[in-house]
Amino acid sequence: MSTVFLALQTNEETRPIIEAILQDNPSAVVDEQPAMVKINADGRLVVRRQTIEELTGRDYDLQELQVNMITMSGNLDQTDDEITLFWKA
Amino acid sequence: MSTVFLALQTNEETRPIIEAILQDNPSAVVDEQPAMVKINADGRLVVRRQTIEELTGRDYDLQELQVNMITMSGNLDQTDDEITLFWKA
Amino acid sequence: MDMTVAKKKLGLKERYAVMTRGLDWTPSYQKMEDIYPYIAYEGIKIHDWDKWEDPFRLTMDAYWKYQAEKERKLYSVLDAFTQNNGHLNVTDARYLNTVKLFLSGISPLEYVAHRGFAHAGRQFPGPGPRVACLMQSLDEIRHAQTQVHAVSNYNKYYNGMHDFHHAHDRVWFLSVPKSFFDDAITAGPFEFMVSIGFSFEYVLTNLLFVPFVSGAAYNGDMAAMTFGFSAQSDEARHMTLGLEVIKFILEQDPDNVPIVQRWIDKWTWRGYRVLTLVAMMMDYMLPKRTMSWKESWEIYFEENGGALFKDLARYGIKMPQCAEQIALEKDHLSHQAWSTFYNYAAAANFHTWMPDEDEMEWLSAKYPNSFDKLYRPRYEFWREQAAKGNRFYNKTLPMLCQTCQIPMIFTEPGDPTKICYREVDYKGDKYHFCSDHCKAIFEHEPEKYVQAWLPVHQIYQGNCFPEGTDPTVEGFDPLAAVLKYYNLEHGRDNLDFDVSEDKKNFAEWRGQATKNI
Amino acid sequence: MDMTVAKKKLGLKERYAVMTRGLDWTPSYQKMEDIYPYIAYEGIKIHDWDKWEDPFRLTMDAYWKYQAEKERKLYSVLDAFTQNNGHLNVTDARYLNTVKLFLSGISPLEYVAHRGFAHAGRQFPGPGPRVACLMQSLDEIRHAQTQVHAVSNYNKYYNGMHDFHHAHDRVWFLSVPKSFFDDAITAGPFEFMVSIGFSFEYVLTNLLFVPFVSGAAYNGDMAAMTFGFSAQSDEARHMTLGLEVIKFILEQDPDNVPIVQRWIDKWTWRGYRVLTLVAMMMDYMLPKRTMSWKESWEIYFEENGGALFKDLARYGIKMPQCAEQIALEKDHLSHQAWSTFYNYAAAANFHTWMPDEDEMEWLSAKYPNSFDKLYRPRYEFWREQAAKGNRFYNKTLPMLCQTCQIPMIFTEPGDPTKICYREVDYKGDKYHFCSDHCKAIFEHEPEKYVQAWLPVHQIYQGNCFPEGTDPTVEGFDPLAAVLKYYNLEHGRDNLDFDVSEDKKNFAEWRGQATKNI
Repeated sequence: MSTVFLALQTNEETRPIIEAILQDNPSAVVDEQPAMVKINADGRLVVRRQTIEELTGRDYDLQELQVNMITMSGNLDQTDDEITLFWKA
Repeated sequence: MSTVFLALQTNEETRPIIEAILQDNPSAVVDEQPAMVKINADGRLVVRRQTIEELTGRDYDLQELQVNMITMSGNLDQTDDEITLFWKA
Repeated sequence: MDMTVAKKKLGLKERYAVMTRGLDWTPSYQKMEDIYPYIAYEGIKIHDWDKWEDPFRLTMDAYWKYQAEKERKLYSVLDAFTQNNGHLNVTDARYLNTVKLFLSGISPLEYVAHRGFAHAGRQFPGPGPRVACLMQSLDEIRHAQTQVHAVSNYNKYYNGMHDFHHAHDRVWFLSVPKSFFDDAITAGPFEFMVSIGFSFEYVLTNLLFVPFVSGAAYNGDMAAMTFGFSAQSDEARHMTLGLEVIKFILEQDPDNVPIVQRWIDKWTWRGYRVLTLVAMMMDYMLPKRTMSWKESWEIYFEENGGALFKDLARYGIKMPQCAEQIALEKDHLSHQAWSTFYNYAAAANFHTWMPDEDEMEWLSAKYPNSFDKLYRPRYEFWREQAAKGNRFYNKTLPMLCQTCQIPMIFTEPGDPTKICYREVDYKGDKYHFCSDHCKAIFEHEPEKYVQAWLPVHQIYQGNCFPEGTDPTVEGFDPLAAVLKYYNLEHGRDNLDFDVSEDKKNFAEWRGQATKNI
Repeated sequence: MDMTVAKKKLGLKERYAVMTRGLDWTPSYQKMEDIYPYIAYEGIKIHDWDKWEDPFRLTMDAYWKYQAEKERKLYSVLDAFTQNNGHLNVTDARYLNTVKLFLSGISPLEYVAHRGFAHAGRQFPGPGPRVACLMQSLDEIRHAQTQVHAVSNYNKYYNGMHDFHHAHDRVWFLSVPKSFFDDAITAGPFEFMVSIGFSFEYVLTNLLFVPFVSGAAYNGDMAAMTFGFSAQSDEARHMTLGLEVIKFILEQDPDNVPIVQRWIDKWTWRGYRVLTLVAMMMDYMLPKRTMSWKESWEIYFEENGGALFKDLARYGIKMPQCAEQIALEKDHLSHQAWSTFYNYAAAANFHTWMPDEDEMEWLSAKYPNSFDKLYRPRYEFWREQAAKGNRFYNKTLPMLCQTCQIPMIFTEPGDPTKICYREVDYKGDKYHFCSDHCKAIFEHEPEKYVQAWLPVHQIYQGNCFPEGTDPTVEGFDPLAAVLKYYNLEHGRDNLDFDVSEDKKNFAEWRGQATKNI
């Protein structure tokens, strides 16, 4: 399966988000670049609201990710609960 | 008369405020310090909302100055229209 | 039990439907083709506009909220950076030349992108793409503005940025990015979406905004990092839109596939050629290197683009043919570009220089197949000549490619010792091309590309001198006249970095900032 | 005409009245003296609490709004600074020692100030001062938090900051700021307001937050600039409150004048002694000097304080007597302090060093009456000794002043060659003082100051070793045991900067950040 990725700014707001992604995606691998964190995963990567909320102890709206997102690869689908990046082939 | 002063952060928000102060206070003298601007005046210094509004072309609430103020000297009186710093002696 | 249950808020998908399709209406007293006059002529067939959905499901209310937050953060950082004399923290003053290139070459494109999306979005009968294009149009003008704001701080101290918009419309090499975007906005709305939304945004902007901005961050430029990543956070949405537009068009009708394939082929190549500037920024202009152009290309085009085209294969879309030539060029692109700008340093709005010994070693390590053999000897010769007082400035005018407008500097695919040269005769005139791909683009739409405003031709025709210039007087200095027309000052805005005022001032100011005497 | 006229919003003064006095009520079933038990015993007479008005007329709703904006800006900048590896942009690694001193010496005081204002505010029957104290209490905990956040980034890379709160409660010289604030919060509410609100905030904090933070900005520390000025924006309000409290108390009753005068005399001196640390930060610890301690003192105390006391003269208040001695000390304070810390570098949580030649010249120029004659020869001798491998670390314990807790390092007013020494016998014990002013403070409240926790006495009494230490075993090393108790690692957190891990790491990291090989 091809790699999907999500790149986020390296800052305090994204720390728990990255932690949540690693927790929810066994194939996710962190690639630390200058000033940014790129998370690669095999074919599919899910960002789950609930996991972020558990880690931060506050309500989280997945649209907040707009502020700290840098780039990504893959088809995207966003609901209230999840952002999914995926390749179909 | 003793000197009153007001020190503000050097940034884009304070530029028109400093300009307004210089316009409204003939005795005001600017002392540029690293990362801050100190404005000294003889006995009395007035910050006028209307002048700032004329220079910026937008409504201005003098309480916004809280955000960029660093320090000051003198007795203070604030109304909706003016902040005044003054010594009585 | 009589528990009161809170009324559930609308979910994201319902909110999106209500705030896009829910706000649309069917015109009654005007014909659809009068309202959307550009929608048919490109041959794209759309049967159901409602199938278009923004996968982020971003609605205008949320858009304003998050964009406002981005702006607040950005301006807090820019203000603090300026207040702190942050410009003195860049690795060294050579870095500033990336900023000049960015401001005069890229920021004006953001503004044109704003106009392009405003225009294209207006043409689509579907409310989904209209809202998405509106957001992107606003994003793009934001980028133009924040870049100008961020760079205005540098403009107080360093040369070459004083009239960037004037430069963009006149300086020879800036016709490369300018003509690229002009080409896109003069296409139909569907081609515009494929050219900018898909090919440029999805396939190529990562190469501009991600490794370069990340590199700027580690070259001490907090301002570029901040506006760059703030812009790129919008790009993530643009990329999604770009991919969605392609899938939507392809799914609507099989007749669309060959049209879209041709556009992808064309615009991948056009965009790649523009990125020549970025290749040289990465490999030569960031004093602290963080990733080579070749590495960036491999990650963001070969790996990522590879995955993308594999995914699109189900629609019958193939990786553009030009990818093969690009693969052959990746060992050469940045070096050939830097050599050109080193040559033409007298006519540019930024400075160039020869890499130092450590930098040569880094280039050798990153380009083991090409650097030591082909480019190092050339650089060593130039360096030697410069040390003897013969710093070479090329004052002749180069032949330009009719399509990409880049001087004919690229070599034959597979033979990096021979300049690649193609030509076409069209209606009695001869046209020159840097490559088979640029030639093929011309051949498909010759009536468009014969109109190209080529800086070299224009200079020769006397159109790039200040008004009233008489090029026939004795001792006429054409370069001096052209620089005047560019509003660049000879000896200050151009020439080698080593003799620049920027270098001298930076050293002096940084000295003042650290010494007590 | 039937124009509708918008109802005018309340003006600032009316809003202030409604949101402070308008929210107050008179207790009916509890006695005032039970609700406000501490209000009478200091002897201050208040007849009309409503005469107290915040001249900024800041109400809680506006307070939250502007504080939230300050926080958003601050954290945007801190995040960007960290993301950008901003710590590598400070002038040189010596600078970091100011951060260590700030964090362990000053930030914990912000927290105590938070508690102090929460406590004092609760005691005032007037709603005006209660609201103002509540805001200041919130400000102060904000300062403690933002400072800790800002410095946590440095703590990832540099030594000595790992357990700052533990250090604050134990390390010898930190008992100076700690005991100062403990003294204030154990006073009555009126004295607390005069000590911290007026003497410290109005008369002295400018010297800490303004020229030092401004200097930090030009030493490349955007984090310190940002938290410092963000805190100081609150201080401007605190200063106004401090001045207002004095005027209010003085206007209420002439009997209050002598009480207030005594407090002003005491707390100006107490605060000035604490600023000894700041004097040395300005003159020795900012690699790029921006203003000398003496210049700061002249602007912010002599000129500004002079204007203030001239203004207060109408109430019968005079410039504190100690100002005369301070004027004599301004040529010596920072040098005597730095000499002490140079001596005791083995027992501190930061590094010290000898100024380089350029810095010595700067000191000569700023202190023409004292530096070359008295301090340069001493430094040159130490430097010479260090070059020979005899860097001097004083391992004996100094005698401390019972009031300010500073070692007896200060010289006689008017004779900078003779240590100033005063003593008092009280209930069979002898107490030592650094000055007439510290002695007088003790004599007025001996029962308070005999309780002082003096680090040197505590070490001698065996109270500053890790639990279970046996100081009678052979070869017992008291310094090693004390450092363990401080949670400081010998050879890493202490000693000369020249041999520090900080210096080595910073050089290596900055090298990595600028070199490509």
